[in-house]
Amino acid sequence: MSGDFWFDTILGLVLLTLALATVRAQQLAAAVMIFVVFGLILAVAWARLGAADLALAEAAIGAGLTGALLFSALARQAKAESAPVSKSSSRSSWLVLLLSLMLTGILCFSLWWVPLQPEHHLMPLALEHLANSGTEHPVTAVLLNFRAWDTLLELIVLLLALMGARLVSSPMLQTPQRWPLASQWSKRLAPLLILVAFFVLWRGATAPGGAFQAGALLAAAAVVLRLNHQLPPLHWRYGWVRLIVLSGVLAFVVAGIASALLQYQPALLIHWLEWPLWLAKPLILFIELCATLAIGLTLTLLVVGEPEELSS
Amino acid sequence: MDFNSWLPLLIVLSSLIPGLLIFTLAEHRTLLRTCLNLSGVVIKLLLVVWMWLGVKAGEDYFFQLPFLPGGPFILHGDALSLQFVMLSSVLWLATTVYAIGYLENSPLRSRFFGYFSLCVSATVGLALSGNLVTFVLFYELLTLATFPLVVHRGTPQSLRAGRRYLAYTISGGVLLLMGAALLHSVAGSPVFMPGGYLSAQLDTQSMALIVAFVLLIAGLGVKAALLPLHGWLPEAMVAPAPVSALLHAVAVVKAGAFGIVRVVYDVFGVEVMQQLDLTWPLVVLASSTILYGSWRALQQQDIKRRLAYSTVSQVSYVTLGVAMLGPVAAIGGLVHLVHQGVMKITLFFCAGNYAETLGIHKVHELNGVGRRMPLSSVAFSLGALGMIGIPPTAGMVSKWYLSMGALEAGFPWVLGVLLMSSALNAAYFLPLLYRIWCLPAAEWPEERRLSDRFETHWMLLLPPVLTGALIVLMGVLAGTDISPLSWTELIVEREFGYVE
Amino acid sequence: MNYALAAVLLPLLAALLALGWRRYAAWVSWGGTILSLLCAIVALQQVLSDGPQQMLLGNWPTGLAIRWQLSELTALLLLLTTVIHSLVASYSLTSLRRLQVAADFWPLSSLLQMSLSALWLSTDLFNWYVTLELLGLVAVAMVTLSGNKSVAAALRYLLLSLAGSLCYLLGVALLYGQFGVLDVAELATRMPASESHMTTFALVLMTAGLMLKGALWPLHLWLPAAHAVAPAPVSALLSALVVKGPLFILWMLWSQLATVELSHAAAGFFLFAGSMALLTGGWSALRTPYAKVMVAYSTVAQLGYALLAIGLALRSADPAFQLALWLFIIAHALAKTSAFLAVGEMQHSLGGKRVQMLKGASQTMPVAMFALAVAGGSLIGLPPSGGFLAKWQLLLPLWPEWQLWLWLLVIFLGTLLSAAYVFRLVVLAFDRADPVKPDFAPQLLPQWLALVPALLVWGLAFGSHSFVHWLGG
Amino acid sequence: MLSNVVEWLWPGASFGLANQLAQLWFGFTLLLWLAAACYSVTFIKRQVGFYWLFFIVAMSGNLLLIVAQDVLGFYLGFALMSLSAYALVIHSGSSQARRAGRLYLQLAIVGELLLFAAIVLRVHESDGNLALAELTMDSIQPLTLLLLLLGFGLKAGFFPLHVWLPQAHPAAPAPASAVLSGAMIKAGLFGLWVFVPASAVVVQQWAVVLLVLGLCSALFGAVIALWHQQSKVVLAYSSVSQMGYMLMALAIVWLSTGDARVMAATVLVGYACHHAFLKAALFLGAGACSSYRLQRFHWLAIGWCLFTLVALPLSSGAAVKYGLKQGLMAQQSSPVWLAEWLYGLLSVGALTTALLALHLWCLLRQQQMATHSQSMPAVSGWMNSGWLILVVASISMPFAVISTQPFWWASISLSAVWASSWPVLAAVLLFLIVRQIGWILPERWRDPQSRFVWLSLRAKRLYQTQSRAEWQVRWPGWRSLERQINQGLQRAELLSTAAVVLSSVMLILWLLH
Repeated sequence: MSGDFWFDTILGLVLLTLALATVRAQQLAAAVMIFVVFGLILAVAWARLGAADLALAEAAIGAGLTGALLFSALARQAKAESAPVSKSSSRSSWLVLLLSLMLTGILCFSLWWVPLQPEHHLMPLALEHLANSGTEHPVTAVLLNFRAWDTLLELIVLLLALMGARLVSSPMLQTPQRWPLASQWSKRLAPLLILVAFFVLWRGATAPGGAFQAGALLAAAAVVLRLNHQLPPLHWRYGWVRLIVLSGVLAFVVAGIASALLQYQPALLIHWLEWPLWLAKPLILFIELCATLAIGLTLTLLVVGEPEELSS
Repeated sequence: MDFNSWLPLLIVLSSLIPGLLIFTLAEHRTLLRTCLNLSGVVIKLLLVVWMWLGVKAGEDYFFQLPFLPGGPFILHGDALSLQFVMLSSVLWLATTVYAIGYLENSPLRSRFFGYFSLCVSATVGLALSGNLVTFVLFYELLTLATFPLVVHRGTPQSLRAGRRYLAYTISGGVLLLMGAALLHSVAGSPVFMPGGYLSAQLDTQSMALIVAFVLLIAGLGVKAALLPLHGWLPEAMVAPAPVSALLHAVAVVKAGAFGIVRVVYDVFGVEVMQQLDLTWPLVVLASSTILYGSWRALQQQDIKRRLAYSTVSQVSYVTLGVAMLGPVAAIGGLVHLVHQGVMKITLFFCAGNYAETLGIHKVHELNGVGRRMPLSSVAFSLGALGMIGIPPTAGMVSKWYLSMGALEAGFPWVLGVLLMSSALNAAYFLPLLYRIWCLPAAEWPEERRLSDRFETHWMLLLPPVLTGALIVLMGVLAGTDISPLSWTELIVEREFGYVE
Repeated sequence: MNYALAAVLLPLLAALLALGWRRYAAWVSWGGTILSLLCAIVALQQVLSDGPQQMLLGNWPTGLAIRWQLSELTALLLLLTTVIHSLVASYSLTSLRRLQVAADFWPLSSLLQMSLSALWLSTDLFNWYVTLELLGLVAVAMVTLSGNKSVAAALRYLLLSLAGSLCYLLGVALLYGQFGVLDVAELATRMPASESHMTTFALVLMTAGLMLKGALWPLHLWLPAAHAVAPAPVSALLSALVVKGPLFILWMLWSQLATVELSHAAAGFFLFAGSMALLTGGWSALRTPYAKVMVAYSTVAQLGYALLAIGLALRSADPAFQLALWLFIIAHALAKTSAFLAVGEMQHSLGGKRVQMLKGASQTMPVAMFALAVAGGSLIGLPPSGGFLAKWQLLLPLWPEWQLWLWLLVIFLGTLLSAAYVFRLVVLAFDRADPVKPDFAPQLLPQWLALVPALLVWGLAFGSHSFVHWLGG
Repeated sequence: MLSNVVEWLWPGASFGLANQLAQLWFGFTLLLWLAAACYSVTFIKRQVGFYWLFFIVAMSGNLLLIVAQDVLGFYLGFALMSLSAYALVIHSGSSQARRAGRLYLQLAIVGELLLFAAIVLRVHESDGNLALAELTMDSIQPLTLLLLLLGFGLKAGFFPLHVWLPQAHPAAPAPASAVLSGAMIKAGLFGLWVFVPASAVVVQQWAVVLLVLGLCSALFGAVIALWHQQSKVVLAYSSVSQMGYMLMALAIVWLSTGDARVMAATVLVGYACHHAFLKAALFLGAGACSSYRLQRFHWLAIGWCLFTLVALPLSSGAAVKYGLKQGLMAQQSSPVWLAEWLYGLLSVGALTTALLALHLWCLLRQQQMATHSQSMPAVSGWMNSGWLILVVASISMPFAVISTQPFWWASISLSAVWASSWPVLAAVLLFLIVRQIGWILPERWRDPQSRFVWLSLRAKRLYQTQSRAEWQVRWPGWRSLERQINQGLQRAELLSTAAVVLSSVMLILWLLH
């Protein structure tokens, strides 16, 4: 039994304990807090598994952003009215438990059968074409070139999340009182975060990182600033706000159309999202940049957007 | 495509288009609406007469349009379809005049006349249908177009009747659809042909054929008001008189009966029917319907309900005649299709007149009406006598052929059924005539006197008088070339391959 | 293929433009839809003349890239989507001004069209997941268009939709883990050969997720609330289009990836679920006191036909069942669009959500009522509507196989139930004794626009030859 | 002989008078109707339009059935006649008339239906031939014969089928009774004559029975008539009796062959003609008797009619009776002893007929006496002329109708005179004795009520029922159960339950697989 084994075991147990604690927590605030911790530990777990991308993403999104979202949700809640737990809902929770257990059981059972070394057809293929993709990192290549269409659609998903949130008018955000220390702290933190964000973005071309993580960091910075009233309210009716939010998708579409036009040959099929080799890297960078900004702003709006700002 | 192949479509469209136009008219455009209606009627009648002459001379009218895979949309003007087309066109003329008078100054006339025209289009389309698929199509359309007329009054009572009507007819339609699908999957949907088109499948698929037959008859039996499926008809009598008259007495129930004719003769054919031993159940069913309908009619105190049950009974004469599978019986059944239509429409017109003019709905209120409304009452009496089958009315002719056919086809007991039915008919119609003519008049409510008119509005009076005259003419002049009887003989000779 | 691509991208561009350029959102979105409609028509024509085409996005080799396939079927579905969206958009142009959040409707509906179009074209398991997710989110966002009252239903919809997506994703992951490919065609070459508990489980998981998203019995319970609470054009889009996406994927999965024995076993389940959907959905529609809920339950019931068709098609080699499936989808989409638009229009003018508000509607709002009745006719399957055509295609191959008589009975009962609930409304509409007076003068144009899809579906049977030709092989 | 196929009427329509006898039948019927019409001109005072309408319809029906040479035409005429006669029966509108009318109509309809069946069967037997002339050639089934006898018998009104006659005749106005009794009931006989093929074996067998039946009817009618105190009822029963004789004549026609058959047919037609005139005249007389002041010559006419009725020599009655006896003896088909018995009983029949005539004479006289004759109006010219026609026709019949002349001549031979007179003399004697003794019919025996009116009322109640409610399905507690189901179907937890169930189903499916 190596130290690694014990570390992994303890990690797994801690994860399970935290998950259980999140569910069983009496107070919402505590649950949220434990959830944030859970996200952080999970990031460590991903890192242990060798998935640096996922670890980064988990840290940024699972711990940071989700935590912020949940906290803002908490803040928006009026006096916590605990709904009486009805009998039927307890019955249904038993059902849910049963369902989860069953699912887990089946999952374990089938994982047993998963070949440890899956016959990967795509990995060699991807690596083979990596040189033509305009980026060195396979993940980025997949995201922004091989399966760029998925990414484009995911960006739209994010956009949609924002639009959905805009439509549900929620109570006022209860921002805390101006707190000198916090505002000082945020003044220092925000530039740092922005810097890190752009670093992560840049790194994406060669190593784990990319637009989603960068955007999340950017958003974190914006949220912090906004919560400390160091940023003016972001109104949906401002053209630039909308433009930035849309910029990710727009950049994709424009890039796609532009490259299609550049490669246009009347007799042939137009290949959608096929970057010309010489333009691939700048295009990907352009798209990533726009996407980062869009993601950042979108997430910010999701977290701190005020009702009157959001709804038209 | 030359004109001949367009003619069937034109006949259908000649009522459809005015109908659709009428829908769009505002309520107060009475004159325009009347013009549209009447022009549609007249054009249709002219076209039908043209086709009638053509078919008589041996022309063939065939219109085809791709529709379902393997089942095109076919309109085919043959002798049998013309029988029904002619009936509905002529009676549509009468009913249109009647309805214009009947609905004078009542609301929602555009809707009424619109649906009315649609109904006639569906009926005519059904008559002209060249294959089973087209038939099913128009059969369902007829259901749909009739429904708004049944509930036209919009009272709770009529809504209840409408629900019932739908429950029955839609179920029947679905059954018919299933049966048609089964037959289509067995043998496709070729053009109706004398002798049927199923003899090739007789050996291999006899079970399927029997099931299909049961489904088809059950589906058609709803409209034809065969015994367990007749419940909608008496209820539907809450509709305005022209609707009861044309649709329930003529178009809808006849659609079912006509369908049975088609199924028996042109889909299955005599040979297959006999091989599968399908004849006698249908005969028994029709016979029991005849007796049951008459028996129920006896117990009704509402005039229209009594007439409705009488329809239940009388329409089954058609089924009976067709089911017995003999040339003479077929003549009887088919000619009754026309005769019963004319007689029943007369009765309903008159019942409507009584209700409109004097507010009479029940049997016991009829006392002495004959003095107050002699012409209507004469027409009513002629209709009633025709129903009983008293010469020289048209009813006698069909009863004669049915009886002869029953003997010829080897169903002597059917003669007893016919006699029983006639006796029952007499039992429920003659008391009405007795009240109308022989009893002293009751006191009519003051506002019903309508002193400035002779009997009632002339538009209400003319149609029953004309159809009443027709009843006698069709009986007395049954041997002439233009009589329904000789046309039926032509059908039986030409379509069913019988040579007398 | 280029035109199909255009038909996907045009609504996306329109949505983006509409978001940015809010004053003209309606016109931009509408224009995008109309243009994409033209593109879809041309795409269909091309497919019919040149045969099926495919496109590898980014021009990467098969496997690496997402593959789009434009067959007759997908072209037809693409056309259906654009047609319905353009009809709904036209209706919304005339009627949505009275809604507060009209500006948000346009980009959302365009995105809906885009995501569904992308779904039809795709043949990639993961891309399907993304489009499904997109579809679900758009749908939820659109449900919330009617404001606070819709939040509960929308949230429920969102959560269940996410759960469904996760199930599906899990299945995708398992398959990817085992086979390492995501393209359906490639998977189809490997999967049936190496069938294991794993693949079965993955398929089951994906099926569960798709059934949840597609509101297929018994996982349909979120649908009535969500569809009923949304604004009329949204309900129309949701019922007509959104639930069809998962159904499409379901069919692709089972017809292509499963082994024969497995699909036979699953067919039994689908048949059972379809029958239950038909019967319970029809019954609930019949008994519910709310008009839009009734129409929504009718969707549940009608999806039962689709399930039946899937089950039968899996069990039998007869291509007619597949044909029936697609015809059901097309006919139901058109009919349901009309039904929801009409009911919404009447609900708006007459006031009230209950079925009783339709009393006398045939006099006060004749065109809308007519549209509802005509659409109902197609739902029942009255000739010559599209519903009839589909039912006919289902019945024809069913009859010769006598051991399947039970499903015939189910179809019969389902038809009767649908007739019962449709005519329940229609009968009420003819009430003249106690009609509901409209709150304000009904607009005529929206009513006519609601009628258009109903008329389209009634003309469908006359085009059946083409459908059989395109879909039946 | 004129026969004429008319193409444009109903199928097979043809008209004509096939032979001399038919012509004669047509002739006397027409004359009878004309006379009745003349009489009606002033006699009918209320609802004149209706009366004449149905009078004319009935008349045309009656004439049509004689003229028709095809089955349908015959049936048309027959139905027209018998149904429109209903209106004549109930013309007075009294409750008695309506009761009688109801019975009449019920039986007429039944008869009509039976007849219809019979005709259909008959036509079927002869391969769909619609021409009457060709019907008589064929054999006949017993059922058809029975139906024919019942159908026509109900109209002809001989013994067991006579029930409507004594009700309807007194109820109808006099001229209507006249045509009813004079012409219409003969139509039944005519129908039998036309439709039944004489030479068929069945007919030969049945004819003997009919012969006996006819005599029974003859005796029964005359005897029952003595119980009744209303002149028109007595006349009606007399018709029953006389129809019995005619039935015998018909049976004789069937039974005899060759020349004898021609003779018998002549007798039949002659008898019908004779009875038509005299009975119509008597009815007219009876009608006038109750409300008009009669002159002496009226009584003379009545006397002559009674004279003819009892078949005293020189009258047409004597001729036809003689012919009947001759025919009875001439036929060879029935057993000789039966013929002789019947021959003997015919004299008894004559005796009873004579008693009836005397009874009737007394009744008529009483009727006239009972009313204040001076206040009565005089018989009008129209009525007189109608009456006159009939009486003259009755007197002149033996001369005018050539075919019966031989019988007339034979009947005034001495033996024939004696044969026809002694029963009458015996009857007069008997009558005088009864008079002398002073025996009168006990009150409770007078005017026996027919049960058939009561039966007809019962029949009416049977078919005029009240409507009953439609049969309806009622399920107790159905609604609440259904509500529970509906609520259950829409519960929130159902989703998770469904998910569990679904998963289990799939799991099982998967494991089984």
